[in-house]
Amino acid sequence: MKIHLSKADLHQRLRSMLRIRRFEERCAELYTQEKIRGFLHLYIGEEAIAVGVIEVLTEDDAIFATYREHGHALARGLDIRAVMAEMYGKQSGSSLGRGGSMHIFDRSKRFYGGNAIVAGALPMAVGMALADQLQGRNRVTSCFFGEGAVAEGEFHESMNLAVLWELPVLFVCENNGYAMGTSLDRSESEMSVATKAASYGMASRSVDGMNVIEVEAAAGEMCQAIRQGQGPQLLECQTYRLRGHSMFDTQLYRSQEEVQQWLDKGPIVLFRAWLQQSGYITDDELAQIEREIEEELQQAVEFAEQAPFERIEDLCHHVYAAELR
Amino acid sequence: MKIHLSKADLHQRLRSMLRIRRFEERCAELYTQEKIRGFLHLYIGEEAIAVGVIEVLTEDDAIFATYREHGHALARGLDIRAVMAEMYGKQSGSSLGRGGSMHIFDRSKRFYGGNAIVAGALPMAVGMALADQLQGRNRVTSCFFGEGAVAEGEFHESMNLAVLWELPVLFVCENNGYAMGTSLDRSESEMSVATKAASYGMASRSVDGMNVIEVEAAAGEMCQAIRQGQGPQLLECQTYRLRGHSMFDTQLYRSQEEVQQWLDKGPIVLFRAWLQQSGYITDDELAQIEREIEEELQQAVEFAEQAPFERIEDLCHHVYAAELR
Amino acid sequence: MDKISYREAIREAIREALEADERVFLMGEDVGHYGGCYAVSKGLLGQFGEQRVRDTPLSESGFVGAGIGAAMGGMRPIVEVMTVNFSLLALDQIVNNAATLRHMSGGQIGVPIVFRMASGSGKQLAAQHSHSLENWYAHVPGIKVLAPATVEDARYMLADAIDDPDPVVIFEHVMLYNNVEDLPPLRSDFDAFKAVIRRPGKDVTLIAYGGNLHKALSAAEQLAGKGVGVEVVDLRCLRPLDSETLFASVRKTRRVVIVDEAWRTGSLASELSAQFAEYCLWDLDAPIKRVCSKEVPIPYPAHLEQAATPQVEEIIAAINYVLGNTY
Amino acid sequence: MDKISYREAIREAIREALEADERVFLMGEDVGHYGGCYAVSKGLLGQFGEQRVRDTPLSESGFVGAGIGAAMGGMRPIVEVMTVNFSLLALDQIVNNAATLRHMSGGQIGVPIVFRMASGSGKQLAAQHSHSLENWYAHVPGIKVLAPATVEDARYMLADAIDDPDPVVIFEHVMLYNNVEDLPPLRSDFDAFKAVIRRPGKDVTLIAYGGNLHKALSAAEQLAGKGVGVEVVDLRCLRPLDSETLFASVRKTRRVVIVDEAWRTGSLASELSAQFAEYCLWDLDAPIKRVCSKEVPIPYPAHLEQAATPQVEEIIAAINYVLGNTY
Ligand SMILES: Cc1ncc(C[n+]2csc(CCOP(=O)(O)OP(=O)(O)O)c2C)c(N)n1
Ligand SMILES: Cc1ncc(C[n+]2csc(CCOP(=O)(O)OP(=O)(O)O)c2C)c(N)n1
Ligand SMILES: [Mg+2]
Ligand SMILES: [Mg+2]
Repeated sequence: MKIHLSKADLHQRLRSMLRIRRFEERCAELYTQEKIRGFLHLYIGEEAIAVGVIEVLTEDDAIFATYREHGHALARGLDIRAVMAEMYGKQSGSSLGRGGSMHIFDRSKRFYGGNAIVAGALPMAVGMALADQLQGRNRVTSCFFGEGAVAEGEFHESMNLAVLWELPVLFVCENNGYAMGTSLDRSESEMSVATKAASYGMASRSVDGMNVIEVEAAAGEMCQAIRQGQGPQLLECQTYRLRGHSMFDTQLYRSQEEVQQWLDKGPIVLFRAWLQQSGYITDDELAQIEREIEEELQQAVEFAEQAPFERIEDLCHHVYAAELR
Repeated sequence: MKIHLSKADLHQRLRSMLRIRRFEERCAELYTQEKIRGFLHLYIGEEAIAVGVIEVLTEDDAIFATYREHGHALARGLDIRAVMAEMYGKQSGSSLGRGGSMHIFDRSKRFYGGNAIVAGALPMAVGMALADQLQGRNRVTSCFFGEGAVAEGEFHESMNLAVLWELPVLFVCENNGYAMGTSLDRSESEMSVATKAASYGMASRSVDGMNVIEVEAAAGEMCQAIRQGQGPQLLECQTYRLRGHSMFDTQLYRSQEEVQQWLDKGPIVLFRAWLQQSGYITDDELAQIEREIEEELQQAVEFAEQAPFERIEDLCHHVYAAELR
Repeated sequence: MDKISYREAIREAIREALEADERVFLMGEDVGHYGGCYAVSKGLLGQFGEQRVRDTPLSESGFVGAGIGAAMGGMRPIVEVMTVNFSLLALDQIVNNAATLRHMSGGQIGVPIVFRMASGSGKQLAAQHSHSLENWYAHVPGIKVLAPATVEDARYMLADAIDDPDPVVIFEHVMLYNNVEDLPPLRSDFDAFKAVIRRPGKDVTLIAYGGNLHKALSAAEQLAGKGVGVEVVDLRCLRPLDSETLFASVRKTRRVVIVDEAWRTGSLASELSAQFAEYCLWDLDAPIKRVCSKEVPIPYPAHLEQAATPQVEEIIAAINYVLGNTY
Repeated sequence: MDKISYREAIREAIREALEADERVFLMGEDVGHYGGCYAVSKGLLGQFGEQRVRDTPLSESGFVGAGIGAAMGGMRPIVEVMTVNFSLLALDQIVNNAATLRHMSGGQIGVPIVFRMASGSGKQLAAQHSHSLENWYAHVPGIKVLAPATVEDARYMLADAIDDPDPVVIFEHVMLYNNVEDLPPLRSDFDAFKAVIRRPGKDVTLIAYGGNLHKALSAAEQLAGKGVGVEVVDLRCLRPLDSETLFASVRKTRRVVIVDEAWRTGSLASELSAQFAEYCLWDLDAPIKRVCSKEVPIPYPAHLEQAATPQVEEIIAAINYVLGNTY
């Protein structure tokens, strides 16, 4: 299928992916400088998925993501400064700094995390969609997860509930071939997502997750189907994680050659090249975009640097709505 | 497919099913007399499955069943007196009386219960088969569960592990259409077992669970495939629970008509009628079988009645291998 | 005052909640067509329909998580996890999501949900169906835990739980469902989250909750005959603990016995004891006794099940011990 | 004596077990090709192959249950559940099967299995990755629970656990893996299931385990400077509890402080305190203090994570409190 995008749209898609890429490259540096701590999972190489899918969501739609959610947060339009401050654990962070990299939330954007238990968000996404159904709201709840999550019982239970109750959920499987160091063939006896989806009677599609336009087109059609009451859909996006699983990963489980090959197939390299070749973007325009992103990022870092930490006296706040004496 | 059974074999199958039926009818009486307490789940109507499947297992094969396991225990050849004593909670019971109706075990028969958490035995069956594989023993581990268990995450995880590791497991789904009061259409979005099995790349078959010969033939072929190293197999047996889920069930969820219709389709009615019509059994032979079962049952009840209870002083035994001081 | 059963009291509480608030719905295994495994929700499906009295597949983690998501989406779910024994399959959702989301999100996202679970032993259901895991839940910040022991509490606690903006777990002891008691009208000062003195006494404080309150009361009754004044405190709320009420009673009687059906080691009784040892040590005239279950999975036979769990005689013996009446 | 790290010590213990007994195998998420999420099993796949160092899919309940089945089938599995946080997904298998089968079967069926789990906070992993749920496990009859705090225990406890005919859970605190200490040869009297006095003292008993032992020791060290004799007891075995050793120490010092990284309410520290309040009450010269985590999910920022969990200063303050040295 085709979708029609103006030149401005195309630039926006590229900018959106670049913005995520540069943000995370900076995060990696900040991690080595120990400004960011804990676990840091980079989305580098997978940006086309968050950008393509979230592009077709309305502000009334909801998003559930994993611990690898920086890209989704930025694509969703969360304040980049608040996201960076969250990485720093500062009070100006999107979660007051209490969550950090793995727990970015923004209720005003219907961005529900930032969930660090593999497959743990799927049942919640089902429930969010159930709330919409019961309250007669025509909304889509999107739920992103890795192919590793497919082996979890919660995936199975969630797929069944979603179809059984005909809930408006767009399940997005980000298949980057590895769950930490476990390749898909070592975690799934049957690797075809279509076959898996069929076992729940769920509609599914599998697309090239390195192609932002293809992802967007597929997500658009599936969201439309969901809004028309056709029930939940499963979208598999084939992609690759160009960096380690987290900053600790020594990557014993895959060869440098393999990674190298994928570097040339990254979503940004491909899309930028295509835009240039087809004359949709000039070098000046590109440089301009990079400059603007760099500035924005610089401001975000300064904001995070200057932001205050929460007071230790407030440690036990936000455990209950009304703090218990 | 056909299997060849001598007249003696046919009598034995009928006897085996009748023996289970009469045992449980007696248990139901004993329950009303409060000799048996707790939960009592009757297998009445489903006997052909345990009899047909267990018939093809060797004594080296293992069995994992549910809380609805009296039939499996008897078909496996556990001492009927020990099983009845277990129902009474007596020390002479197969589990010293500590387990009761839901937890019948006999290690010497490789009968591993008697498991009361729905789907809880599936992962253990997978592990038992793994132990056989690692120790180079050519054995089958059979695992019985209801169709309601299919919705549990543990079903999903177990299917995947079994195929992924090519383990010798025969999964037997006893599809009686209801999980307590929840009909299959209210618990599964996709009801075809073949489709479900395919999503794990598992070989599967679906047979009439009311036909002991059909069950035995299918189980026989599948066990052979497993022994030949073809990996795990899933056998669905379509059946019906002629009694309530447990003794507490008021059966609001199904009509009397529905139950009535199934009464005429029960595994014993059908098989006995067929044997009689085709002249494989005479009324005398039938009466003889019933008499022998009645005697055996009478002895089992007397045994259970007379058996002692464990001493209260021994309460904390069997928690650890070596009791802790 | 009309008498009703504990079961009916909970059913009426659910009915009231469903009638009062569109956002409330009941979800769980067999709550609808079967009528509830302990017949609590019998009849509600007919009145409210399949959307609001929702049968779920056997998928504890799935529907518990779905309840959490629905609460995040503006609903007020009452999720029945048949029994606490099966909640082991849903603990990740309850602990890592329901209890944690508000904090992880810096206060943005609340989870106003109620989890109802039958718990405890006494029906000879053996080792996998007789758990008392109250302290597992009481250990977790972010959730609140209630244990109604009376018909009155069964009838009125639910409303407080539903009004609460945070997750509330309600344990219904299986031996209480058939209890029939007078149902008083809702008191203006009713508070589900506070302990209550069920029977005043000056000699010893006897703390119990849920299915064991009645054993405590009968022990107190028997000892009253012997002239011993036992003050029976019904804990009611297992998290947060109403330490004020507990300390006040212990400081008055200077002796305390705690009844808890959970295995003794690591029980909620231990937590209470520890609090007294920290804040009331100088007020104590006797060691603190815990009457709990023995360290054994619950056996099937009646005599062993009884021996494994707290009984009135043991409670009386413990009280005599702390009173120095050793026979 | 050569120095090795806690991580290496566990690796050597696993290697030794794999070499010594055909029936032993290691199974878990990323134990093989990745080398273990905390690099504990790095290199073992190369030596023993995929059958005995088995990577599993993300299926905690599935592979934990499979480990239990394999143990029933004659193997001696070491199952690594990456972290205790994820064990929430496998609790049904551990509690309802591993811990219960021997009893339910009347003693016929044992489950000789070892579960290894990283636990605790300190790495800024936030609310879903920093749990200390030791008391949940210590509460359950049928399992044993170990918490190696030293390189020596990391090296030698595993063998005792594997030899044990019952399920043993081993908690490896995440902050210990990089600790480097002298590794003494195996003592003839080594017993994984007993508490050990790590430092004798006459004034106060300080009990700790796992990742907090070292905080306890440095608190003791600092107080030694002030002439305070702190007896540091390393609990080591969280179930069954070595009450004899604990009571002996408390009866000697008459004062006790317990350090436990778990949330205070319902913690193992509470259990120990309750035992003292029951069996050593007359031996106590001061209230029992528990130094535990605050009642909050663990926050990400360093300063809040530190504030939420036990620190040396707090331990010293608690000791001063029970000594009556209030400043
Ligand atoms: C239930 C659970 N088990 C294990 C982990 C540790 N862990 C974090 S991410 C991860 C791999 C997940 O792989 P996948 O789902 O493919 O997502 P990806 O990281 O590739 O994006 C693992 C094992 C976890 N967070 N939760
Ligand atoms: C995990 C779990 N959830 C709920 C229950 C309560 N329960 C016992 S049997 C049952 C129905 C199971 O149905 P099915 O698997 O079809 O087996 P059947 O009883 O029909 O033989 C339920 C809900 C349980 N024992 N375990
Ligand atoms: Mg992946
Ligand atoms: Mg069924």
